Amino acid sequence: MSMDEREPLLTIVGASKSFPGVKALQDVGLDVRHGEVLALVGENGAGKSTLMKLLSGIYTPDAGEFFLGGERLEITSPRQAQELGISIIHQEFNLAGDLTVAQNIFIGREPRRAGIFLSDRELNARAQQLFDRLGLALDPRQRVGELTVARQQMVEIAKALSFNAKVLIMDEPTAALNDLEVATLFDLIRRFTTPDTGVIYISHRMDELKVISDRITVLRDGRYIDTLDTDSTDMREVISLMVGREITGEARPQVTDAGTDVVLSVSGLSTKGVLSDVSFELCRGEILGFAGLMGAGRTEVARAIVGADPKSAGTIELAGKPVRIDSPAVAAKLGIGYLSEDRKAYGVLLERDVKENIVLSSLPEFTAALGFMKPAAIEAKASELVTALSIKTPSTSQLVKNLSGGNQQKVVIAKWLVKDCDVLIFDEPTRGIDVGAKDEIYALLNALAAQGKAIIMISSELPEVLRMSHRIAVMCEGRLTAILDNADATQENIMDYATRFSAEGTVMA
Amino acid sequence: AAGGGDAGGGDAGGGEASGDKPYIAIVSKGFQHQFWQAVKQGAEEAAEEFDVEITFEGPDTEADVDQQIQMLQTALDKGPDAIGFAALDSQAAGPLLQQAKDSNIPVIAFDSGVDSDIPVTTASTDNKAAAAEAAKQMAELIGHAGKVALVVHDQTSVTGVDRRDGFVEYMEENEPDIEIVDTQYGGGDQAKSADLAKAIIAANPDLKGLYGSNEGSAIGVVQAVKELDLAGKLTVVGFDSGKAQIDAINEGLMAGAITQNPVGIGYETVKAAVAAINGDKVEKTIDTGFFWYDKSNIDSEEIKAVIYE
Amino acid sequence: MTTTPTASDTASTETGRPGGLVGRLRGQLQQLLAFASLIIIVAFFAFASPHFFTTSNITSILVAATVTGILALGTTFVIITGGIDLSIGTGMILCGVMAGVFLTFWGWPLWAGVLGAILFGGLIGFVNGFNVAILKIPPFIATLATMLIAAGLALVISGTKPIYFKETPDFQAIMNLSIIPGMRFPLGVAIFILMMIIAAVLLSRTIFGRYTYSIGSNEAATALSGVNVNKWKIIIYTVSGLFVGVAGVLAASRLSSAQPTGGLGLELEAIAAVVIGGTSLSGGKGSIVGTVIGALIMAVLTNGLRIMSIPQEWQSVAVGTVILIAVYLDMLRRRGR
Amino acid sequence: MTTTPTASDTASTETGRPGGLVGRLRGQLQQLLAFASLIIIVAFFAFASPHFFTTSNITSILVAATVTGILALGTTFVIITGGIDLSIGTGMILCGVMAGVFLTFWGWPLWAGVLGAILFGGLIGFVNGFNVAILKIPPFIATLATMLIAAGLALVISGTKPIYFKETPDFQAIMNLSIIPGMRFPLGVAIFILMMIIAAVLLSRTIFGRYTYSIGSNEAATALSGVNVNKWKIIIYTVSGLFVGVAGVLAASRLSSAQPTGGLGLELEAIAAVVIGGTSLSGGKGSIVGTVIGALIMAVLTNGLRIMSIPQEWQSVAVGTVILIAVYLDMLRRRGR
Ligand SMILES: Nc1ncnc2c1ncn2[C@@H]1O[C@H](COP(=O)(O)OP(=O)(O)OP(=O)(O)O)[C@@H](O)[C@H]1O
Ligand SMILES: Nc1ncnc2c1ncn2[C@@H]1O[C@H](COP(=O)(O)OP(=O)(O)OP(=O)(O)O)[C@@H](O)[C@H]1O
Ligand SMILES: [Mg+2]
Ligand SMILES: [Mg+2]
Repeated sequence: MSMDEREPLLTIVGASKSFPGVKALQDVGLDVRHGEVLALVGENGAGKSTLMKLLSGIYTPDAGEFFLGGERLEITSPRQAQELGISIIHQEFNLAGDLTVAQNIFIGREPRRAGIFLSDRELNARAQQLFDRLGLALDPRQRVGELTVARQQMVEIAKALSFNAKVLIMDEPTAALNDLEVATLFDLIRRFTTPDTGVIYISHRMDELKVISDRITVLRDGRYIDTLDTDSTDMREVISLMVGREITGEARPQVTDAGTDVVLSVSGLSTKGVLSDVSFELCRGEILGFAGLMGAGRTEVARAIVGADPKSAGTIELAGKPVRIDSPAVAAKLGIGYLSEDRKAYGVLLERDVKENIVLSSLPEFTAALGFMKPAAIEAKASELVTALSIKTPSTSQLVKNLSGGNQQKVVIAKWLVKDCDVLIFDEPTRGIDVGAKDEIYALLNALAAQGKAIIMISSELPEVLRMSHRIAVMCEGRLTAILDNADATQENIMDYATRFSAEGTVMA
Repeated sequence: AAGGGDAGGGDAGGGEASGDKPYIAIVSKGFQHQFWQAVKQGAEEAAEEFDVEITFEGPDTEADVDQQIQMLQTALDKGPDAIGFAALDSQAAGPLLQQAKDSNIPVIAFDSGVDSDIPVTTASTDNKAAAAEAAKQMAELIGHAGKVALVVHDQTSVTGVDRRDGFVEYMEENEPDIEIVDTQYGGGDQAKSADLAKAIIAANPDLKGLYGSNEGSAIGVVQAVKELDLAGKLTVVGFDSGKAQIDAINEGLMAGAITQNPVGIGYETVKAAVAAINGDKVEKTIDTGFFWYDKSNIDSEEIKAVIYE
Repeated sequence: MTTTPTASDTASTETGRPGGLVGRLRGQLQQLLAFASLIIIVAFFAFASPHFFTTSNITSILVAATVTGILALGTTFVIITGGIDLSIGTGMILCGVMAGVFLTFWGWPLWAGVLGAILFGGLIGFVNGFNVAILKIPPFIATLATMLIAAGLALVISGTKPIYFKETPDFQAIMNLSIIPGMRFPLGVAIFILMMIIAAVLLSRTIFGRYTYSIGSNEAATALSGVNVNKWKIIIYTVSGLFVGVAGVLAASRLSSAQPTGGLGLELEAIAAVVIGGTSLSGGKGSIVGTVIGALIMAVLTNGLRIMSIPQEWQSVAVGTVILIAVYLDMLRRRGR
Repeated sequence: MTTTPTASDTASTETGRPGGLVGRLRGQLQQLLAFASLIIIVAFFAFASPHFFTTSNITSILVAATVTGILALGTTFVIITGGIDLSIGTGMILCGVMAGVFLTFWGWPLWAGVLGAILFGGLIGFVNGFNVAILKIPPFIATLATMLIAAGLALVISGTKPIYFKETPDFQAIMNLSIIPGMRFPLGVAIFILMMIIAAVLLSRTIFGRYTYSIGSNEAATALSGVNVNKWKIIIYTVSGLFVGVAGVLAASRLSSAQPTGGLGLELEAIAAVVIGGTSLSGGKGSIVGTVIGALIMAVLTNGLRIMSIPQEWQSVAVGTVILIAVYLDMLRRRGR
């Protein structure tokens, strides 16, 4: 990509923002050059999202100035930011679930007739044009609430690209995507960047940065640390700037021997319309990875097992005994915990505080006679986990909605670490978690497995699956297409199995 | 025109369920209060006596004109042989009364009357005169001087307005030394009336008398007197009857009350309706009267006949 | 059902926006299913009483449904945004009183008085919208306050007496004029039907309806998409208020008088009609057809039980039970999909 | 205010769970701020009328607040789950009638009759909970139906007549017994205070209260955390019903008779008290202290305006306006943080 000699496209100078108890940003500056993709990295809670929210008019800065093409900006509202040419994909989705894909994309910009009348036909046609142009296989008329997280992410991306923006901000767009989809996204980004536009790209997936970014700006604890040229930089250096220490992430695990006594045995599991005949066994001390493309049905397997969705056929045996699980409460009682991929909808209680979230699934253990809770024990346990997972929060009484995305994710993980389950199903557990913390979570998972717990880990990041799992189950279109031993698995053969039965099974052409 | 057809069907079919008996639909102003239950009782007694079929219904509150109109409409659609009607607002019922007339369904007005010449007769009490009687008794009881207040059940309905105005006008015309300090409305709800009576008493420590304009209001006032330990110090005059009022009078918490003759009203209404159906001549008005009762006459036969528990 | 490729179409039509012909048909089928409860109830009463299924009584039911129905239509918009409006009952009473003031006290010509009363309804709605959108007072409280204020003002302005339309005897024709010769089919019912059409078009075909759904579905996202949510909320409450104004005029016209009391409880009845019609109080979902069906179910029930001369105390037991059953069946059907 | 480092503590205490001593104090401070509206109103009336701030009148206010207040306490739990209960007003009436049936018709001993009536309230709540949790009927509709059914049953069971407690003359003492010698401080008010304490402890210190908040905050996430949401919802509605039972007994005791009518409208008053007290109708947030303050604001307003002999039609205008202002100021304060 060619660099311009012009002034930077976008400049931020001296941005600061505080929240009660938190200095989220202190005197941060950065610039985006014409035609470049600037990666913005930092640990969870470093202030990335906050900076982008200042830029898109959601928060008002305590201090700081913004320049676009040399002109000083006064950003007062999201709408105005959009009009100025700043388009953003937020870390948390902002979609109206009851509206269709096309309606969501064009909210506020509907084609009208006679001022007030709508034409959904025209709306759908325009959306279809957009998808064709971008190469996305989305149905404009589908209700967004029915889409999987990954597809919702694609809707957000399409929406952001549908503005003729000068600056496109993407806050962890790939957190819910797998490699194939990520590749398509990168394609879109490359097509978007012209000598007159620029992209700010936030991600915790270090390997992506090499591929897509031109420069990398690092934040730590709300401060600007450094900006590096991607080409001439070693990722390990970026990571150490981010976390302030060296991290030695291994590519492949030292797979310890998993046990052989079967804890969970699923056979013939089917659900109406999605899953057909899924069978597998899970042993004590084993981590079973689940890989597959978006919409392959991995989440559905987990939800069906814990009784969150109705099963149409199939049996589940727990330690050899058949069990009937028709609600997550029953599953929890039997010692099966499920961490959802959609933390906002199914993970956290946003309006409640950290400790309450952490003990939610194991509250009876913190309850004395007559239903009285033990506040001291709750506080102690919550503090312990906040420290163990280095959750960045001023206190355990902070409302979860005030935590950064990654820290919210850690709270959800903490919830299941407190509860003593024999079988844990983690659906995209490291979604939005920074590299340093990922390592800690991997270590925790390994420790849990070593304690004899059986773990299912659903992940869209193949390196993660390969690194963590003893065995890898691959799904495609609601079927289990293979269960591979770690030693036999490669990214290539997993992708092969993941596309086994599908001619048009992928969302993106 | 269609209404006429329906009425004809009603005649032929003899109204509701049981074959040939004439059917009289009664739409009253209320249904839940004991007063209206007593009217209903009188109507049922007459129905038994004259061997006719009746239905009796009324809106939830006396402020609900629209609900009453709907009930009247439904009653007309059932094609009755006669209608008994106590209008919350005569004017509002005009078109429907006209419809009844067009369909040759005789209308008997009762309670406070219907301001129209369509009803063949009106069986009613003069609420204003009755309230004036209450005022007169009150004046005597408090020695023709001092402050009194009113707890009225409703601000807009005919009974509420008449029972307020009758009382107030009597005092204004005849009792220069009696001051009416407050009038408040409790919807006939006992607890609410008690609470507001307590507020009136709190605001007027030298209050001599309180008047409750219907059963619920009167009992509420008694309750307030009870809760404030003012028995004997405050003169309470009530309206209508019911066990609680009778008890209060016997216990001396209430000086006395006005009662109409609700059972008589119901009875006369049905009786007049039967006469109208048979084509007999009926008087244009039937005065069902009102009575003052207190400790001295509460056990008399005359009063026992017109009060209800 | 879930697996049919057009299940999404059905869902989208549920929100009143048909997606193509197939979706439209499916949507209608679904409404027909909701319609089924109504039909069963009507059939039951028709069987139970010879007086029920007569032209005259059917008209009576429609007349009885008109005022509450129009209130329910207007408030459907508010409910789809996730709000609630408790002021529609007494607000309607106040609009009737204002019609009396304009026509009888001030001697305005008929058309001006009627228009004035309707616009006054809009004003009440505007105040609600302002309180909700700008002052950020929760809709329940904002409209509860308006409910009380409207009830008080209706009494104050009228002098606690009904106002009769002495100067404009034609006023009563608005509701009562018979528009089909030889049949008692009053103009008011025609106006009710007209209001249904207006509401349905507004909700399903205009930008106004789209933002109504969008705000109810995800207010934050709608705002982030650059929609001026506050402005639209005010507009939505104002439009709902205009419906209240129309209902007030019709109610007063029906009684040939502006009654200054009453109206309390009507808001619950209207909201019940909306919810029975499948609109969710948590917002984002709902349809006008549903509301109409809900309003008719309520009106038919009340009328039928009266026609059958069920003792009055049992009537409310029966209404409550039937509502439970109807909504439960509707839930079953939805979950079944 | 905005920048104090422990504002988050305040926020968490707002929901009734003190986070350490500092948080507790701050929480209390904040309630004090909400308390401020109440104080201002009281001060205003005390200034405006010499008869307002007397022991006797304060007792009257508390007596007037008791029944609605207890209803509001119970329904706070339901509202925090994101539900609503419209059946509390007529449900209370029905519980009173049941007390009459047990004590007068069936001649049960006093304690048994009272207990029976309270448990009957629990039964009504259980039915609501079952309909909401298991049959998945929206709370608004489920409890609206119960409201109608309870109103009807109260009339049916009592024979549309008040039931007097002839067999148990002591029954009236439950509400009216004077417990402080030389002062008119009735037992009923003491029971009200006891119910406040029970409700506050339940909500802030027990697993029951915790799940109430969790369900209201995010029902799906709570269910996926292994909490049996349906079971707890039923329990919550049942507990709310027990409060309804207590209120019903007290209301009947006050009048020494079970009145089979009335109660309608009380549910809105109770819900208003809850919402004025800062509990959100969308669930997840709320406190008992808030509800108590809300109930007192309503009772003080009504009493004070009556004491001042404000014409009744203006009273409701004034109440509506004050509610608007009080809630608006509360919003301002919250947003300010
Ligand atoms: N509304 C808020 N109120 C209080 N604190 C907040 C709020 N929003 C963010 N914070 C705090 O500000 C800090 C920066 O948060 P931010 O969301 O910008 O982090 P981030 O870099 O995007 O992290 P992640 O990678 O986890 O998404 C965090 O400590 C967070 O807890
Ligand atoms: N709520 C829903 N309504 C309708 N269809 C759904 C819903 N959730 C999932 N699906 C469909 O079920 C299929 C399986 O989805 P699932 O979420 O289990 O896949 P996944 O492998 O976890 O993929 P992802 O990476 O998207 O999470 C997809 O075809 C999806 O479209
Ligand atoms: Mg972030
Ligand atoms: Mg998934």
